[in-house]
Amino acid sequence: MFQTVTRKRIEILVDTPLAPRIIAKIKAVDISGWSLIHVDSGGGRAGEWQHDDVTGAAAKTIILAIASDTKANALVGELAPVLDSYRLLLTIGDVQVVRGERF
Amino acid sequence: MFQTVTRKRIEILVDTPLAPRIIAKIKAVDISGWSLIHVDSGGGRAGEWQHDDVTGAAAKTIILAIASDTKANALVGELAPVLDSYRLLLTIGDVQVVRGERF
Amino acid sequence: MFQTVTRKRIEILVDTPLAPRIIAKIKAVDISGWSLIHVDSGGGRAGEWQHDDVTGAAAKTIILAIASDTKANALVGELAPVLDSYRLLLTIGDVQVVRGERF
Amino acid sequence: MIIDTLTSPVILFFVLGFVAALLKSDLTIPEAFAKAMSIYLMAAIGLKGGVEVASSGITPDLIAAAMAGLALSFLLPFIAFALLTQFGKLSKIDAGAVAAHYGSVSVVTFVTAKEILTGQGLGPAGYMVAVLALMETPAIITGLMLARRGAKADNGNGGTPWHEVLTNASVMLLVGAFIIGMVAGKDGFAPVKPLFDTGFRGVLCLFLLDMGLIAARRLIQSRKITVRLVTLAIALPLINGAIGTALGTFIGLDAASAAALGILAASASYIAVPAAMRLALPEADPGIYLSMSLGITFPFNIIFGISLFAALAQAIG
Amino acid sequence: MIIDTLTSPVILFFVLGFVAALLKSDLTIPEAFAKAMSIYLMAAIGLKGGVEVASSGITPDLIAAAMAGLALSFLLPFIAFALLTQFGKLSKIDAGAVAAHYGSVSVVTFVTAKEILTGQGLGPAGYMVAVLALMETPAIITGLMLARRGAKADNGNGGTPWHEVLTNASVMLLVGAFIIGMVAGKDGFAPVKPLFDTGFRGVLCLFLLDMGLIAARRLIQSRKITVRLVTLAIALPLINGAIGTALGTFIGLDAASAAALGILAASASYIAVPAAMRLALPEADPGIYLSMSLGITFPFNIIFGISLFAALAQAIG
Amino acid sequence: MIIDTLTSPVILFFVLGFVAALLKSDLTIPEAFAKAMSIYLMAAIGLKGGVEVASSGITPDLIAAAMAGLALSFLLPFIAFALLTQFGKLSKIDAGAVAAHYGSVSVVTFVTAKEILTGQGLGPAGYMVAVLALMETPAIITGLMLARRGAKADNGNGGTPWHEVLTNASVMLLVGAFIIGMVAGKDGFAPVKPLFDTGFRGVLCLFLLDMGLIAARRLIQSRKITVRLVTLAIALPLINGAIGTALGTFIGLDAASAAALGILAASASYIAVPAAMRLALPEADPGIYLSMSLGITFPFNIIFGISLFAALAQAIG
Ligand SMILES: Nc1ncnc2c1ncn2[C@@H]1O[C@H](COP(=O)(O)O)[C@@H](O)[C@H]1O
Ligand SMILES: Nc1ncnc2c1ncn2[C@@H]1O[C@H](COP(=O)(O)O)[C@@H](O)[C@H]1O
Ligand SMILES: Nc1ncnc2c1ncn2[C@@H]1O[C@H](COP(=O)(O)O)[C@@H](O)[C@H]1O
Ligand code: NA
Ligand code: NA
Ligand code: NA
Repeated sequence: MFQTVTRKRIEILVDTPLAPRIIAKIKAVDISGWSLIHVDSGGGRAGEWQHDDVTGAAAKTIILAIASDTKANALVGELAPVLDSYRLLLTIGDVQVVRGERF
Repeated sequence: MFQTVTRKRIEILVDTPLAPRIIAKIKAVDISGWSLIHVDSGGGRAGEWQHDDVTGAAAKTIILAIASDTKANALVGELAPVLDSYRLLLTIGDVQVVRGERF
Repeated sequence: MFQTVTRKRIEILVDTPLAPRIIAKIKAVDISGWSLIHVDSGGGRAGEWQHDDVTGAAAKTIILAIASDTKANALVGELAPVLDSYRLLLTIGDVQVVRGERF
Repeated sequence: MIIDTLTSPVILFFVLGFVAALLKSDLTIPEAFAKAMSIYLMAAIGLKGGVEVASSGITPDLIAAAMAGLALSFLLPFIAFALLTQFGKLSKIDAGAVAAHYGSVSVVTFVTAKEILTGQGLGPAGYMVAVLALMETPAIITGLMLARRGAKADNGNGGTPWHEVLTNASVMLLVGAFIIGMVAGKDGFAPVKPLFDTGFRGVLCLFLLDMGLIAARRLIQSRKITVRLVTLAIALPLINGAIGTALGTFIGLDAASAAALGILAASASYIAVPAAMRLALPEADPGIYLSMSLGITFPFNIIFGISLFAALAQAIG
Repeated sequence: MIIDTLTSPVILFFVLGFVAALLKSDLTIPEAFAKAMSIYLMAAIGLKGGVEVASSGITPDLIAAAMAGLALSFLLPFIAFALLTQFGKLSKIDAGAVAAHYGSVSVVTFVTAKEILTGQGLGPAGYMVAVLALMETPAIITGLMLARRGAKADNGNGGTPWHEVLTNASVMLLVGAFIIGMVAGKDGFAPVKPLFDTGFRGVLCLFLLDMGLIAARRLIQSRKITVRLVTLAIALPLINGAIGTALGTFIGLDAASAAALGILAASASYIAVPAAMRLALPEADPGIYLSMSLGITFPFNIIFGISLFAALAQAIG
Repeated sequence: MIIDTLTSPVILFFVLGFVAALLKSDLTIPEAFAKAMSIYLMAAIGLKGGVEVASSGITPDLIAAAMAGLALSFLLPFIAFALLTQFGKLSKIDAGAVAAHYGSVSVVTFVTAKEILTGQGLGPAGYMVAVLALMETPAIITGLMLARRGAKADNGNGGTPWHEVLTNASVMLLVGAFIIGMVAGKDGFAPVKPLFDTGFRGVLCLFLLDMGLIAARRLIQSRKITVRLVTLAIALPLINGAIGTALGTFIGLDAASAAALGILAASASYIAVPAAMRLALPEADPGIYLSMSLGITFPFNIIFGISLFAALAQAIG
């Protein structure tokens, strides 16, 4: 009836000003698309923060991208050098998708 | 102490104006609930977009629903005919939930 | 080149006014961080709702936390007594992370 | 008088919102804008009250009205609780939570009443804003006490969330703006008057448009409301409003201020109290208290209650 | 006249937004604020139109203009559809969807035109707001009909989404505020006038700043626009605007109102119609209709169209 | 004078926000509304500056002030950098990032100062808005240069993000609105004056309420601030402000404009520069620069700095 295949669900939490750089890397490894989700607030070892649009530098965004295993690996490779300096939080999970040829 | 069971985490990225139609299908297959998350912007083969509330037609939303395997399958079946025309992005992952009898 | 390890991706849907209590429990089990995502609207057995900031009591938030298996279990233990009275939706999935020693 | 009320743009925008939601229109006001308007309205009402009190001084009337307001907020939940458990068939926990809402007040109902009454030459005294602020929290204490008398072990969540109640946003803003108004006085207020006074009614129109949408949507989407609860959501403002108006007249307030006290008593909170109840009584069902206070009592007061208690205050005054 | 237009802050803010987006500046207007402004503008324009009609009454001119507006909205999509399929090489589905946009109207184009024309002593009649509201939906019906004549089985999504079309937010708000304005009349409007009238032009500046950003970003990001479609996105407002202005003059409207009818005809919807098309014709590509109406026709009308049809109306009037 | 300042509603709302956040109240201003207000304030200040310069013309004073502003923005980071590395014990990267903030300016500090000073009959010249815009970016260049002299390989992220710096939102908006004001002139400004002028002070109140909340929350939540850094966050505005005021007086500006130059020098950026630093120096810790500029220097300037440099300018003027 319909066919599902396994793909990677990549979730990257990043400071909003740096998001365009991550998106450039997503394009570089030829992942077909991405979506940005707004993060309201959070906390970690560097303290707590709330999103405020006044000084956008403290805002954070989640970048969501669905990709094949190979492309996900390529992306991780691209991101490796900046993982620390950008303080990225990067997680990769397995999901089933339909119309998998698109990813 | 507490019991976890495996359920499906369904994530559907859809144009906001079409969300009520997807929700109707979620109800039709008797999934117990859903939650909507706002997507700020994104990009894909059709170009890039930012959410702007002025012409809501370009907005996108993630519909999140937790459901049993059976119901998730039923939902995919319901969505199959519109997957292409609605340009849906549909992913299904496995999650552990407590109080699993609710789903 | 780079090392990934498996961690738990915990997603908790909670009424916004109660979020600080959940965050206190996250801190109590020593999870390293959390992020809050705004939920726009949803529906379940108690009816449908839209977020309105006027009476914030009806707003819902997703709390996202990445943690080790042990800490995730500890959190579920902490949350167990309030799962019902707080009407929490709690899901736990597996994800791969880089720099896993942080979680 | 009710005709005057019903042709005021302020009320008509509320009706427009209500009707649009009943017709299931996709009209929505962005929540950030709605919250911005509520912040503006609270800051403006607080400022203007403070400026008025700065020029009138602390009068015996002010003190009498404040004491009356406190008493009403503490005591009205007892009546509500009795009716909600007996007639309404609610559990003690749900009844206590609902009772707290009816003892407390709705800022928007007060603001709308003040505009409507002032437009009819019946403007309440400036100090009624202070009474409004005083009435927000006492009912929470009574409501929690009533709810817990019969409660089973509360899962360790319990305890009154004193800190959240006392620093809640609407109290901080109202009281803060009131003090700023008192400090700044008439001269200090002048440069900010264009925003906070001239534009006030127009903003109230747009805000009530949103409140109409929210109230009607809550009514439609609720699954928890019985005929008995609908009855109480109309009976309670009538009872509380009559008590408040009578008490205001009795302690010697002018008719306009007595009407305002009646409207405060009649109104039910849907901002500060729901947030407190969600914390202090998570087991109580928010579907019940929000549907009653926001879905029924609020529209009832806006459309009928304001005129009613104004007429009552003039009749017995 | 075009010089007057181009030194008006209203237009200059639009240009600023357009240029900022072309320079890929990170300037953005929060969407909640933009939507709030559009709600404000629609409520204000509706109210003011209603107040004017309340004092002028329902005149033969009003009725003639209303009939002309309805006719234009129903019929203009036929011309558009023919050009879009023949010259534009679009599929029937895409052409029908685009045609509906050009038959319908853009509220902001109308509002901007009204401000610019009024500033030049050429203010259109109050009832043109009613004509604006009437012109929003008929084109949707024609567009869907044209699209479906040649459509394959529509996957069972189809059917005209009547309910959504008739209760869509901008129609509800415009018509609702218009009725409120008629009920309230000049006296009832007075207390809310500071917000809805005095502040109007300033808000329009900030809103057009955002529209400039949105229009240019859509232009840049689009991948669906061919040279032929760009040509049509300029030709269609010229054709439709000329027809509208001529018709307005023919039925005896004053020059200002005839110009307004021309601008309504020239303008293309980017709020109500896209939402309806997404529902009724999900297979149609939103990239095409939004890029044409919002990315090209809207800026063209704001910068050139308004002056053009005003000049035409004066020339033939 | 400081008493006058401290009873102004504008400042009192800032204090209210600060206190509310220290009390951990849940009061928050929706971020979309806050950003909308900051866009409004920048558009208004730019417009008004442009209109003033349109009528005064480009005077030698304007040119002198512009040169002085540019020099300050380029050079002040050197002093800051020396103090931050020596006394503050920061790494070169962090010190360079912080220094850029102190060389650049805070729009809101300037706007607040302009309102307070104007209210005291000491309004700075219109062209100071142009100086404000000129001072935003040069410090970024100096800061980056200082940070990189001692930096290890910068992971390939590096390079000055020229494009982002030059097209950043606040520069675009200030400069754009300034030009619009110049083009429109006094007559063109008249129709939009009700929004951009009359309402200005009231909006500033609500915006400073939010800034009070943000500043205090950042102070509470920060874990990166040492006593030495707190000292510098107070010493730097004192030093820079004194230099700026003296320079302004030296080049012959009137007392009000010299005070304004002092306040610009004393203020630290928390919008344009943090965004640029996050891009150009991702390794620098945003916790440090935001806490210093926003958590300490900003409140210090609002409450003490404005009165201080005004008094200094009058004393040495
Ligand atoms: N691989 C992907 N991962 C995440 N989001 C995607 C992906 N592909 C597409 N999207 C989202 O879906 C939208 C439409 O995609 P497309 O139809 O490819 O233009 C994009 O603008 C993104 O928001
Ligand atoms: N199966 C589900 N999947 C996703 N979200 C859900 C689900 N069930 C409930 N929710 C969310 O939780 C809220 C409360 O659910 P309920 O307690 O069932 O009314 C709903 O309004 C939804 O936002
Ligand atoms: N374990 C985690 N789970 C979810 N979000 C996290 C986690 N750790 C950090 N974050 C997010 O990342 C931000 C920066 O983290 P940190 O660098 O640890 O201060 C936090 O404020 C959170 O928003
Ligand atoms: Na009450
Ligand atoms: Na048209
Ligand atoms: Na400075």
